[in-house]
Amino acid sequence: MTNTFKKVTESIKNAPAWQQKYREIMLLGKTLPILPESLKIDDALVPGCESKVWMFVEFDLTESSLVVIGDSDTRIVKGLLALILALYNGLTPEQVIKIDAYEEFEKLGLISHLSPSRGNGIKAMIEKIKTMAQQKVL
Amino acid sequence: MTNTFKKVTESIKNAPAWQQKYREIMLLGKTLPILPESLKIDDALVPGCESKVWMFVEFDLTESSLVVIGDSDTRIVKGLLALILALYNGLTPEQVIKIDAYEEFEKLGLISHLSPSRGNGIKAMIEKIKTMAQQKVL
Amino acid sequence: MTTLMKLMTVLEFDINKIRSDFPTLNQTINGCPLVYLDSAATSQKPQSVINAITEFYTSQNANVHRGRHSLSEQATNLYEQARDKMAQYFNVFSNEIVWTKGATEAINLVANGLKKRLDKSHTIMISPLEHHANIVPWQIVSQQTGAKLVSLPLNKNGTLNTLECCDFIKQIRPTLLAITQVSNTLGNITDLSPLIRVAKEVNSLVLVDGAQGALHLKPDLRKLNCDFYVCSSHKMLGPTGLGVLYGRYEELNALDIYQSGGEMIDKVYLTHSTYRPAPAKFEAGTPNISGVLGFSAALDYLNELDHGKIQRYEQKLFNYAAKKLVMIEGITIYSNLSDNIGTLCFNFNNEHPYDLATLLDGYGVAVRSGHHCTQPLMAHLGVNGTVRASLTFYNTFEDVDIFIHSLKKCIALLD
Amino acid sequence: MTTLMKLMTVLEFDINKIRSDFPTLNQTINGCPLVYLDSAATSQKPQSVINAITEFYTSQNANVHRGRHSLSEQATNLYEQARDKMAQYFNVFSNEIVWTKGATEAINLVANGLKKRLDKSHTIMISPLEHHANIVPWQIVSQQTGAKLVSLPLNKNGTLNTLECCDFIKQIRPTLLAITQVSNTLGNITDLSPLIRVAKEVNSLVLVDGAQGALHLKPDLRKLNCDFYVCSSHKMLGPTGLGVLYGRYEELNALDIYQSGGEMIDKVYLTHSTYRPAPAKFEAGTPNISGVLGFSAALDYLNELDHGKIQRYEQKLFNYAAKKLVMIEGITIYSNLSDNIGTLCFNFNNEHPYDLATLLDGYGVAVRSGHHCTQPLMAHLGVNGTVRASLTFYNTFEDVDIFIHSLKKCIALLD
Ligand SMILES: Cc1ncc(COP(=O)(O)O)c(C=O)c1O
Ligand SMILES: Cc1ncc(COP(=O)(O)O)c(C=O)c1O
Repeated sequence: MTNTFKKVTESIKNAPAWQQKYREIMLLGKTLPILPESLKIDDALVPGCESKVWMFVEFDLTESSLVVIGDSDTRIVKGLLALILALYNGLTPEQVIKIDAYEEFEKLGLISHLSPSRGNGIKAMIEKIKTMAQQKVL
Repeated sequence: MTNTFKKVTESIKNAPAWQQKYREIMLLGKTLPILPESLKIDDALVPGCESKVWMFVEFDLTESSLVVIGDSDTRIVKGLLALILALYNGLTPEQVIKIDAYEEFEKLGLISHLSPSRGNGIKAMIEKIKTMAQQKVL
Repeated sequence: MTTLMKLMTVLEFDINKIRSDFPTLNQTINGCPLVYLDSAATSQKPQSVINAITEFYTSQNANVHRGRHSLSEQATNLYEQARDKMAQYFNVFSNEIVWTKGATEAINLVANGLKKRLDKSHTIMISPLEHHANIVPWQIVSQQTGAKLVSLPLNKNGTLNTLECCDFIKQIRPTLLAITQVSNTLGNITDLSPLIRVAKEVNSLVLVDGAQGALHLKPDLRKLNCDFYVCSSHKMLGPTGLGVLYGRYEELNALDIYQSGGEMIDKVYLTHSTYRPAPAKFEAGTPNISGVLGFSAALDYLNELDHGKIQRYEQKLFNYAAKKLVMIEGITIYSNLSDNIGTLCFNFNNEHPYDLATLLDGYGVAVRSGHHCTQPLMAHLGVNGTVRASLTFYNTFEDVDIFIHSLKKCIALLD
Repeated sequence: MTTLMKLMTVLEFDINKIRSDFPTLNQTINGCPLVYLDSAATSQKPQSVINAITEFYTSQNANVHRGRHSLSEQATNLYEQARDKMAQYFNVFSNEIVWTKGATEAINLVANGLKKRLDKSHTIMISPLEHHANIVPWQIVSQQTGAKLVSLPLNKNGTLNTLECCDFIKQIRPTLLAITQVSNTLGNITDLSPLIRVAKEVNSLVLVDGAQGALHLKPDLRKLNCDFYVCSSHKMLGPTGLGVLYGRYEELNALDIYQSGGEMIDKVYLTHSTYRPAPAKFEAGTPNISGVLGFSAALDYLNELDHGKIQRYEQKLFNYAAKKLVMIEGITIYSNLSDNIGTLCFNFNNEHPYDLATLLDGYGVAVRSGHHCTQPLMAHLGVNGTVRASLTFYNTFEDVDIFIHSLKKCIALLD
């Protein structure tokens, strides 16, 4: 897990009520750059999300660490995406595989709102990243 | 209801246990003449019975009263058929329509064993007779 | 609401009694009392339905139609009695009722059953209001047979203009008109009688999608005069996994068989088989027996209530909710506010409906967001999705108050 | 039975505990304790299954896959977890499991899904042991496509000869072999491994009808190496209205879509649509959610029992019953007395099985009579019907004793 993640989630963790947690998540989403329309292609859509999530998972030039960029048409999912990006970006594939994202979300007090059902696409987003990492490790 | 019916059902009514009732029913079935093979045609089959029941419903030469003949490949249903024949044979269509066969069977203590489900075909047999009578009355 | 209004409602309709019949409604979600506004997706079930299912599995469980033993006979009787009840509810004959897996399967059954009769000289007519279940099967049949698929004209506001539609039907003379009684997304009720009259004049078959109408409108299908009508038990207080196909007997029996297997056959040889008449020939395999028995209890429950009262209560509730929703700045309502079963379809400014629905859930308010399985209607309305709050007679004026109050708080959160 | 035998059985398998889990078994029929010997038609359900259904309708009821609210998310999670459990039970992947209405629908789905690939150069191979559900759909596909329908040779006694069958498959090289793992009428288990090996050598697809095998044999489908496998929840301690289609992923996803409507689509326009990948594309419409959650509890129940113990107990029970039945004069047994899941198919002299079954019911013994949806097998055996008594692990040696005792009394009644 990256330091960025610790930093950006501080305020979520400390939010006393779910309303503030969502507010912080949505604020986090706003910090993500907007994906140019030309990149919002169907191939980049994460399947199984009720909202639209475009995600690109690549490796940096040295092929050693992960670069994830993405966007969503909803505020909440974009915020969750930002969380996921903060969690995984810059990690090596080996590190990616070891992370249990749900555990991290649990620590933030989010799990009751982020069940692994298809709706919010959390599961699909994490799977897309893990699959890429897995392929690299093999 | 015919006198025959009262007579033939006396022993069923008086039978103390279901075993004897069935025995009497099966004995009654044995009194029915066996239908010649040439009459056991598919068109005469009563639909919806688990066992095979062939039944012909006609009117006598004066066109005033019902003549039902039939056969079945099982002993119990053949007995039930005999009961039905005794109940309806010789009646005018107007009389046929008025009879509630289930009530008669109830009086014999048979209903718990003769639910109107499709299996035993009681319902289908009675319906076939009633439909014929109805058409005659109209 | 005023005390007088409340009092009148109580006199009319004992909502407290009703609510006590629906155990699911008495729970908290995220610490708040559940406000269930998603009945258009699936209705809640009265205790009597749950009891009927429990009783079946506890003391009656057996397969139907094939057994000589008491349990099987009992199950068969209850199963067939439920068919009688459904027929009575719709004022049709028992042998015109086919049990299916759901409304979706019922439409597929009819689409498949008509296939052999269709070619490129034929036309199937749908409307842009349809649920995907009443679109995709017809697209596929159209692709397979060459029959044309056309769509009725729809007003900008999501209602069908009766005159325009009647003219269109007269002009096109479709082989089949497949149309929904009520839009699941908008709640809008279409007055089908004039359309069906014209369709019958031009010898068109008519299939009505009653998934949304069957509970709220309790249609008399003889009067409606359609050839086929479909609905789903789970939207009518009954269990999941069960639907109903009504078919005017000659038309029903004339449909090609759909699924094949046990129960629907007469004689089977290794090389060929013969089939039973409808409805049996459309019920292959072991049916959803507990579903049918649970639904039977749901029909009993509905029959005990006065349907007129239900409708009046639902209308009051809807008007109350609509008036409150209209007043919130930034809200666009897509539903027709008259002739509506009780569904409010809306958006707030350009916010994504997903965000609103998610936040509302935080307050225990269950609404639906998305395209509601009506993508063509979404395209027609020029939106990607909406929020949908659907009311049913077990909802209260307090539910509406909480919904509106919570919605305002969610809107504030989005700012 | 000897006290020692009884003791050993108790040590092995706590039948009293098991029986207390199945409420239906603890009742009287016509004044006698129920002896349920009709599990091949449908199994009884443990309390935990009933509880799961009740709990769903009492506090979790919502539609799946489409909702953003808590109830819907919860229902969706439970629904998908059940798929995972089913996949684990069969040792396959979750996305290879499709929920259907029953085994019958699952076979129809595959038959329809292969249709486009078949013409008169192809052959479909079945066996004379098949249930109508695994015959009629293939007849229809054969009629529609021109593909030949052929049947494996069956021994006089109702068993398949492995060598003969393997030779036949090699010779015919069918496009598809559709075959039952266990005969529902006889209980006979066919050793499918050699047949599937040969079928794979000649590039034949293999569908296995596991309606009778899934519970009693708990097959490892990776090992079995079939392409499709179907079964029904209601025969596996679960609710009615639910079946399972397993398909090796590439073969499953290559099947043509079957029913269409909501859930299975990706994009819908008025004129055309695109579909999701398997399993979603085969699950149109609102599924049988309570059925799936109830079945999930049934799988939990089965997983907690030791399957080896179940099988050993069922074998002992079967051997005990067979030995007693053989000894009654005038009884003809059609079942194979080895390699049998626990089903006794028989007749008494020339008596109609209907009469015997009806009389047995008077003693509270529930058996089945008739053709058991296997008319071709009846023809092969030269009978119109039989009595079938089918045992499952919740039956007791006492059940067998009562059955045999009652049967003797019924026979006396017929004299
Ligand atoms: C071997 C076999 N195949 C198929 C079926 C059909 O199963 P269902 O009626 O549950 O669809 C059955 C059950 O009757 C069966 O025993
Ligand atoms: C109008 C309409 N038609 C068809 C359907 C499909 O019903 P089901 O999913 O129960 O098959 C629905 C429900 O989603 C509906 O609202």
